[in-house]
Amino acid sequence: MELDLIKGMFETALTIRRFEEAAIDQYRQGRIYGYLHPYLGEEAIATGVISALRPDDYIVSTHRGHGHAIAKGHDIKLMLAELMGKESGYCHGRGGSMHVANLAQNNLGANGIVGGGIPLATGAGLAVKYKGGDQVVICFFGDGAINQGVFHESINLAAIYKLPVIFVVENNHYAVSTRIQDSTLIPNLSQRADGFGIPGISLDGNDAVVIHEEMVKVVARTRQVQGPTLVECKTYRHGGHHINDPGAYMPEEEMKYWKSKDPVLVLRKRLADEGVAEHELKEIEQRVEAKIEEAVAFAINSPEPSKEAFLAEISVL
Amino acid sequence: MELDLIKGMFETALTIRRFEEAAIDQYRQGRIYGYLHPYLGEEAIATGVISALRPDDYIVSTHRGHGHAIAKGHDIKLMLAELMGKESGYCHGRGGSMHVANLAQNNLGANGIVGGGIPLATGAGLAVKYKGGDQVVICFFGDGAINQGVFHESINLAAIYKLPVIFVVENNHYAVSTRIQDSTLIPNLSQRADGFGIPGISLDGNDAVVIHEEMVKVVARTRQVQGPTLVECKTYRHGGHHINDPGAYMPEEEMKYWKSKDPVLVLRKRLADEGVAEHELKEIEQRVEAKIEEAVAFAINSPEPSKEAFLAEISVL
Amino acid sequence: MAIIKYRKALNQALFEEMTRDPMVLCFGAGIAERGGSYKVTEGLLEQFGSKRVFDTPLSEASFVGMAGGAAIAGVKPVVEILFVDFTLLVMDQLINQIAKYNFMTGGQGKAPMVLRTQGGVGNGLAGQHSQSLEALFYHIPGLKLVMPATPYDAKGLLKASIRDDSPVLFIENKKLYLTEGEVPDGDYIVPLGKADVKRSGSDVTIITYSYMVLECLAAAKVLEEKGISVEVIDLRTLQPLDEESILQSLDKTGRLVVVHEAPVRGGIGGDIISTVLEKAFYSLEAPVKRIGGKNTTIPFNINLEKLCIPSVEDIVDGVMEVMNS
Amino acid sequence: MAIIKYRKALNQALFEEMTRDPMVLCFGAGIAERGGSYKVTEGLLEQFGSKRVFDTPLSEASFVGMAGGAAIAGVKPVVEILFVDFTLLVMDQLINQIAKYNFMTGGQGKAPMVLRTQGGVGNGLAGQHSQSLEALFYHIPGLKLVMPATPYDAKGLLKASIRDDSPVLFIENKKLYLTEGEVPDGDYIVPLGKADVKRSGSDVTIITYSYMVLECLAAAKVLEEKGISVEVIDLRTLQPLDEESILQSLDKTGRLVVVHEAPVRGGIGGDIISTVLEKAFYSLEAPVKRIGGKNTTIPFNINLEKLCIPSVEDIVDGVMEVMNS
Ligand SMILES: Cc1ncc(C[n+]2csc(CCOP(=O)(O)OP(=O)(O)O)c2C)c(N)n1
Ligand SMILES: Cc1ncc(C[n+]2csc(CCOP(=O)(O)OP(=O)(O)O)c2C)c(N)n1
Ligand SMILES: [Mg+2]
Ligand SMILES: [Mg+2]
Repeated sequence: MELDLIKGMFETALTIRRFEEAAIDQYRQGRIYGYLHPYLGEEAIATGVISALRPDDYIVSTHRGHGHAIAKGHDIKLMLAELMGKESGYCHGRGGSMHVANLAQNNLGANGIVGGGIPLATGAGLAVKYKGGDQVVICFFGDGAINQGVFHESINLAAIYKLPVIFVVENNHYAVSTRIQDSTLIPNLSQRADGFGIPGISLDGNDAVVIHEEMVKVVARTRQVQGPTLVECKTYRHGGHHINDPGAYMPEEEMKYWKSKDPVLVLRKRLADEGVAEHELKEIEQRVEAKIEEAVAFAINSPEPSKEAFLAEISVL
Repeated sequence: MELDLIKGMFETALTIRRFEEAAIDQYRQGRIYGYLHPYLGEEAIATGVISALRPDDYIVSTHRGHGHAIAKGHDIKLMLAELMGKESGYCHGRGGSMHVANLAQNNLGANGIVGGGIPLATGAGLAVKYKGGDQVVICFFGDGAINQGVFHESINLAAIYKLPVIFVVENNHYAVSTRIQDSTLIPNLSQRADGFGIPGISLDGNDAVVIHEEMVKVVARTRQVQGPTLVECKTYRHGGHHINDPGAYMPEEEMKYWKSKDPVLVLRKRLADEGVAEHELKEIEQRVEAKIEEAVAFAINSPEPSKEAFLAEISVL
Repeated sequence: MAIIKYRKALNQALFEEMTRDPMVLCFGAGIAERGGSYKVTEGLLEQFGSKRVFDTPLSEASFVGMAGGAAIAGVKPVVEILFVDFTLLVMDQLINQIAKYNFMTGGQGKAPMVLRTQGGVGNGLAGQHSQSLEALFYHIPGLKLVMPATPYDAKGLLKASIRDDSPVLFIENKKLYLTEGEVPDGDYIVPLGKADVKRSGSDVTIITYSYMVLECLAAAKVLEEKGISVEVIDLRTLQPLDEESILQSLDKTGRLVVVHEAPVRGGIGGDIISTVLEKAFYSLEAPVKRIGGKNTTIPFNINLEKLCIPSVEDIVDGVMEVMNS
Repeated sequence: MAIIKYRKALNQALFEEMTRDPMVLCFGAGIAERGGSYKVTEGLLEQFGSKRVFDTPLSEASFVGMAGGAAIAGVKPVVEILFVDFTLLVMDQLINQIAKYNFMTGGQGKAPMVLRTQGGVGNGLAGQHSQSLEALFYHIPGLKLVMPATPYDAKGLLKASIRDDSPVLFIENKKLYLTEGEVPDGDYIVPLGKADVKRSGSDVTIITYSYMVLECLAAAKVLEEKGISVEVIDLRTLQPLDEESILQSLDKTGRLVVVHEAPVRGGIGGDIISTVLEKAFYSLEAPVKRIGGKNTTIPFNINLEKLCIPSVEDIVDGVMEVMNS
């Protein structure tokens, strides 16, 4: 793999990491409110998957969606503004953290309903196929969402209509506090693919490079034959379910194990091992830092949405 | 297997066959109305499955549910009365053909929503297990229903809680006019079991004896370990989806093939092969005929539900 | 103008819109090869092919959500759910996802799809195939809600729905498919959000929609013989509601009856009456009245079933009551 | 009597009922080990063990249906859906299966379960976690619908719901969990179907329920200073509706305002007003008024969000309007 690509992935993963940290900080300061589900610890998935896409490919995101949006190249200024409910945010403050969408870059949006986006992703696949395009649709969802009926229905629809949808389950081993082994008996979630006659693979979800390489193959096959694939990426949250959940139910040992596989550090180490100099890595880090600072300032200084405009808007509903 | 058991199964399957024929006849005469989905051609499944049960085991049925009810030993007089909307029917004419239920014999009922009964069956399994009983619950549903979200959700619930529920999919190769190969890519529906970490088997759904023998094993295991199993029985409708559907989309050759495996004839032939005399078979046939005639007369002569009682009943809702 | 059936009028609308706009797709359970249980989609597969007209497995929540996602990504699905009773399987997709999409993305995206379905009491179809659930959708911001009563309106409104930018829930009535009426052969539109005076009168206003329009017109004839002049307003579109037409009529008659097949309790009748009262309390000359379904699950038995929804007689009696008070 | 929080009152009800009846089970997503997002089920797992208190996967439709099936087969599940918004996933099971079960089996079976959930606007939870959907269930025969406003009522009504023979939808409000009130330590019941006069007055009747009871009481205080005597009736149970209490109050005051957080359009306000009008048209002295949510998806931004549901000021203004007309 080209070194530049890995550098790019490192920058993406790090941007996600720093973005979430900044968001948490702003939340604690009271500027962000509502639910905030950090992607900390899971950065490799969005990074690895989306780096294998073309810009015109679609993604459908989740409540834990900041990472997907950043990896898709969204402007973090507008994302942070959305998290603060500002008019300059992607959804003009109507959506917030759980609902970042950017249709201009084919991110159909995050979702407050666990599993709710899965049929929508399938529909995007249908539209692509009907229009004769060769884009793929990435449908992100969690190990909790995989037990929703719509997951099964939709993957079956995608299978029979041979839709170009790649179902990526981010298995962080928990749905809030419910452990994966308490919600299914199977060891690998990709096993569910068998029941629908489509391919399934399970990957190390903390290694962006591995994910990228596998996804390049899956994406290529999907563009050609257009049938769906189920891809499981195993990973872990570096904290509770949302910002106000201490995650007391997560065993220390488990956390330690997964933190030793920190996806940002994995990328950094790989770059160092491949001979990228420390000062170059530092440069990337500084660039990210600067972008984050700029975004925070932008979001803070952005105006609130107009109440009058809002009232005028809804009076016609 | 004991000959008496097979004789019993023959009588059951034949009763179902004649019941459906009588119901169709009464429908054509205008005494039965609404939707009527005959079980013709699928008699081996209800017969084979339910003959492996104890009377206190539960069943949950479908819109094509007459066969299940008869095999469970329901009174065909009260069934036919229900189909005619009579007060003497099991549901006092409130339910009709699609909703025959008989709680006294632990048939929780047929259902007008494809897949709708699957969560209810799971719940019955939960109740049995919680109360420390050793009954099993048979959840019948079709190859169409297997694509409903609740099938997947419920089989997973049954798996993780180790509930004594046996999911029996009656694969008659069609959901109305939709062919099974157009609604899923997998050759055997029992394959879906893999995705939930439970056993799945596929059986010849036209041979009641085969079904019975397999079910005896499945039921025994279920009483012990209480986890669910997915059992597919492959079969075929001997007509359209419901009484008013000519089934023009069903290829003649296909129908011919399946009619050559007519489940009632299969049983009859087996008895003959085992040396049961023709006159004894005839006796059974005559007994069935007489029961049907009695049931028809009973149902026809039963009174309509009282309008006044109905209005009084709902005024308190 | 030809006289055609309601179901044929719908079928024509689909043919014409699919011909007009290559982005219009039709899917649902049994709608392609079989042409739909009520034959509304008959012939579409043959004309437009299996890329545009196809059957779905029984996965209602997901194929409706798929329609929403496809709409967001630029095609125009017209999806069918055979009975409105089964829309209870798709509520999350329709309400949480599709209806809210435009608003929640801050106007970036839209999900302009049409969900066709069918409701009402039939002839012994029992509790899970006889409901009238429009009130559930009427309450949901972001959805349009259309319930035509005549072949003319059915065609014009379905065409308007397909061209609309919002998600539209289009509820037919099983008792209407075989009714007939005059329908222009070619293209025309009945705009969404406009009620129609199906009969004008001066003594009392009946607000109604869908199948009950026919029953109300029949009742109006009976009442005419009794010397009562009834104005029958067919809402046609429930959301957005044409308040103006309602208020105009009331201004004239001063008396108001709302009729629907759905249970009275929590049906849209209460909403219409309250809306009128809030805006025109002093033009009301007499008590208002809702005539609707009984507050019960629909029984299978046809004699009992008949008791559950308003009859012409019920409507006549109800109007007389309002006239006499 | 101790002063405890609403959520604690609910928790006490569950403890007491589970102690009383070994057939009561509790399940739902995150209710066992974590004690529920709003801590209503805290401590139950420790006290009653994992056979009676357990977590479910995110399969709402099926675990609610499982509760229904278990109820039919003789246990008494109290199941939780974290947000009423997610009940849109369980509509088929709740409405087509559970609510209709007793009727459709001709009275043979019953499905007495309680579905606890929680609704209303919070603090920036956006469109899919802020809805008030009671009107959808209010329209469904066979379901009871309970929405308590105070800790006292919450405990007494939850206990009554658990002992009831019908399926009960029990909707809490996220803004109430931390409110406090007097609650007896031991066993008591608040019967289903009985409204409560939360404040008596003589000039105007406000009918309300759930969180809006608090806002209406606050408004009543403001109005008192203006010399207007407000009677505040808390419905507590929406289905069955206590018409008698409403009519009694109206008899006294002659003026009616209905307040709820759900959007006005299609909310239950219209139904209540129409019911009153049909039964007591001539005791009405002035126009009626509904005060409710705006007809919009709830926006994330908290300033916009606040505009979407009635404030104390809105209620005061609305009542003044009715008084002045
Ligand atoms: C239908 C639905 N049920 C429950 C919730 C509450 N909830 C929000 S996130 C979440 C956990 C989801 O787990 P998973 O899919 O594994 O995603 P993760 O949070 O682990 O990324 C739950 C239960 C919801 N938002 N929607
Ligand atoms: C949720 C739902 N969708 C559609 C229907 C209409 N419908 C009734 S039976 C049926 C076919 C069901 O097929 P299958 O499950 O294979 O059962 P079979 O009729 O073959 O026994 C359909 C589509 C329904 N009743 N419920
Ligand atoms: Mg997870
Ligand atoms: Mg079938």
